[in-house]
Amino acid sequence: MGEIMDAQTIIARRVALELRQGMLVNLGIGIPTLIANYVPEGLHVFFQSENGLIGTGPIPEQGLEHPLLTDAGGRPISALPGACTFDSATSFGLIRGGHVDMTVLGGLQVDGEGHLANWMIPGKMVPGMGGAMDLVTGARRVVVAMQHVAKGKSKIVKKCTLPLTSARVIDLVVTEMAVIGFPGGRATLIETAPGVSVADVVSNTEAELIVPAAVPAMAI
Amino acid sequence: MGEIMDAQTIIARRVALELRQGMLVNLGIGIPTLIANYVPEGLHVFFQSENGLIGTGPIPEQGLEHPLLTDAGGRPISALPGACTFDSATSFGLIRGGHVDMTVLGGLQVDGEGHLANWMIPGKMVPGMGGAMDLVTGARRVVVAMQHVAKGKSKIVKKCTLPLTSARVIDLVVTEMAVIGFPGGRATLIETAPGVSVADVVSNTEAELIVPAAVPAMAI
Amino acid sequence: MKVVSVEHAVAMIPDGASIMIGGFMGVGAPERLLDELARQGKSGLTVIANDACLPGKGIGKLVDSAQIARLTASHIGLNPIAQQQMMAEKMAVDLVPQGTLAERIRAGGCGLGGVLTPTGVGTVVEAGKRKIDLDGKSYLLETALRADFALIHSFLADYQGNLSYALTARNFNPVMAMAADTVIVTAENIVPVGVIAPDHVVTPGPLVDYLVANG
Amino acid sequence: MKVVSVEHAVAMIPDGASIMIGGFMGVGAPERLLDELARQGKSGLTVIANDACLPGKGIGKLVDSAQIARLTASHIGLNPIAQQQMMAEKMAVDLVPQGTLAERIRAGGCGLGGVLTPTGVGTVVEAGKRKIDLDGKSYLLETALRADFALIHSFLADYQGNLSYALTARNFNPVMAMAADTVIVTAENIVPVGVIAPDHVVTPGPLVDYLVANG
Repeated sequence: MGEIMDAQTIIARRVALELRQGMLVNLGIGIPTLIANYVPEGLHVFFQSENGLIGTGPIPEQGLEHPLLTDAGGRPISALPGACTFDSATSFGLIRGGHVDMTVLGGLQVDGEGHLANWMIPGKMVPGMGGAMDLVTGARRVVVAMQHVAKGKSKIVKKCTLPLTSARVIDLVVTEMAVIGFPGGRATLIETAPGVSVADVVSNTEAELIVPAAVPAMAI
Repeated sequence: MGEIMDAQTIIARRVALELRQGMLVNLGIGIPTLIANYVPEGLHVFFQSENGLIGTGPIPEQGLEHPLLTDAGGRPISALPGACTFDSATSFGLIRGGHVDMTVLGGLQVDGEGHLANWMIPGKMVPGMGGAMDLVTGARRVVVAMQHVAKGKSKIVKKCTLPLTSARVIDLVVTEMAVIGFPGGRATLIETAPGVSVADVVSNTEAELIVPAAVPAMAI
Repeated sequence: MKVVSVEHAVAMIPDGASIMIGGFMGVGAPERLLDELARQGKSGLTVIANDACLPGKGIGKLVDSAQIARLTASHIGLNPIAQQQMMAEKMAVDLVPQGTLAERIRAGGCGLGGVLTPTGVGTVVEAGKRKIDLDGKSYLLETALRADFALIHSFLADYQGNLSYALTARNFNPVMAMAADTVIVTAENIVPVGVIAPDHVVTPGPLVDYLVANG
Repeated sequence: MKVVSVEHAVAMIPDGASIMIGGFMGVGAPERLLDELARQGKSGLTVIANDACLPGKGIGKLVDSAQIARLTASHIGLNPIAQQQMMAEKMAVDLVPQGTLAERIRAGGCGLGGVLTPTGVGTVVEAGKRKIDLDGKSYLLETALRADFALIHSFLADYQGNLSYALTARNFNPVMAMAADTVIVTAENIVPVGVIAPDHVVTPGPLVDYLVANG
């Protein structure tokens, strides 16, 4: 792992394989943002920025930024032909109403039952949930893109100790080591990253992991 | 009464005197529509049509109608400079949210406590409430413009026998005979029409009517 | 989004389907889809719309041929045939205050369970509904409405399904375009992507499933 | 609508007022009004806004000078001063999911008592709220939010107060423009009546109480 690609690139490339033709996709801040760089050739997807835009394009060339065209982090973006804008109530109507086909978010913890915690560390860091709670509750498909381990501790835990983002079970976690799903609400190993063994994944995962007889490698 | 003006004209002219500078006003179908013809000189008011327009203007000249510019009854209207359009959820957000300063509606019955019934006659005519329930509930000021008597029976009754439009007490009823208000929830004679005596009004009003010592005539 | 013929679009709608239909007294109604619904003789429909329009116009066309089993609307008073069918119990009619109807549809499209509205408190509209008191004021809990199909008419539609509306033809179309499983759109004008400025798009393209080809 | 200077507009706002402020990470924020609020040193404010922006920018300017007693927002993570003030209990912070915040403000402006949202069910956001089950699904009853003032920034404003917004600067401005007793607006461009086409007006003129003159 990491010989050819760094962790973030592995994650972004693998999540990009979840994109399907015509999807409306919301990408969270951080690793998820990178996914826009790896949309498979010939696939058209709509990216939503929850501050009020569908049709987000790449970062504009220097000198072509517009101060009133930014992503949810306040950074300049561009708008593709066919883009459209709307207010925050409409933006979250789209999100909560199931019109967003997939959201990709960062995570602090995902637990063995598929619950996500990603918005606060009590007593330490209380940034707020922003749009995350609505996204996890309302998007048709929720993918978490995060590193497998932080500061020597697995981020895929038995039970979230941090406050949950939603009671809803997420669909997929993609890390630099593995793809994990939650059929029936139980963490299940789906793929391993290139050069990573099943044993590597298991030993770096605090949650109990169902391991099928054959686990394919990520096709990135 | 009726020597100079017909009933509808008296009502419309009197209601028009309730208009104030800058008001947002919604006029119901029927007599209320006529009020737009009597806006006092120099007064600027905004008229809302609940099908999605602020800035309703007069009926367009023949040949200048547009099929996509109509009032709530589906009849061609015009739009004044500065007009704006919106969807039905926004239109009723304006109405329910107290942004409409005054609505003028027709009535089937108004009772002695100031309740209005104007949307159905059970077993006979069930047109539906349209926007009337929202208007009576949400507009800052509710004025009912109707004839005092229909088919020999007073429309200002002790207690509404027809289904109510709202539990909210209306502000004013203007008929071709009188102006009646509801301070403290009790029908009170405020003005009489030109040539109409207090006794005329009382004898044509089924509801108990508080009659002050001096009742001025309408200044129309 | 797929581009389809009007025949194909309507062929997707089964008898008995629930359908939201945009328009206000026929203004902004998807007339071509309504004509085709009548031609294909779809029956037993549940229709959610502002009104029953007039005989021969807008939703009135479906009333004329008795294709509607149940109508949820705010007003049917200008269509005597609808009145007759209701009185004769040939068509069930749920009358809903217009603002409540708009909010219930919006809630359905926005993933809300419902809204609390003061409209209807103390009237027959209360019947069967939860009443909730907040800060000394009473509200009715009005629940979300959704449908199998939404039939929408726009002024401009681009090749990606972005829609804008003209004047008073906007009305219920934008909220309905969010509140149905399948959204079918007709347009006065179909234009290339980019013709509608981003700030002037009212209904984002990803909401539209089928755009009916002109001609 | 009245046209006023920025000094006069802010002078109307008393210490301790509740204020909704448009903008998302400062984009679409009424910077001139925020500068003037800081200059006039208004204190003890209750602010309702999407976020705390960054130090020195947007609402961050009011955080810098500790003018906010209570902040209702969805996110303050990019403003370390806001984090410090919250931790030190110098500024009370109510964190609200962004979609819930938008709906609560919209409800306040639209005369609704509140909405039922699935967002927050099963999380700490539930605390102190009514949970309502409908058709086997749980929702939180989220109540309407209003404020004494709304400070709005638009792209175009005409002489009657009609407003339109540009790109991602729309965000919370339109819902806030409906949800306050007094609405004060700044504009990038003030234009004659008729320049904004009726279909492109987002905030109708009658909602605006004061338009701040440019220059």
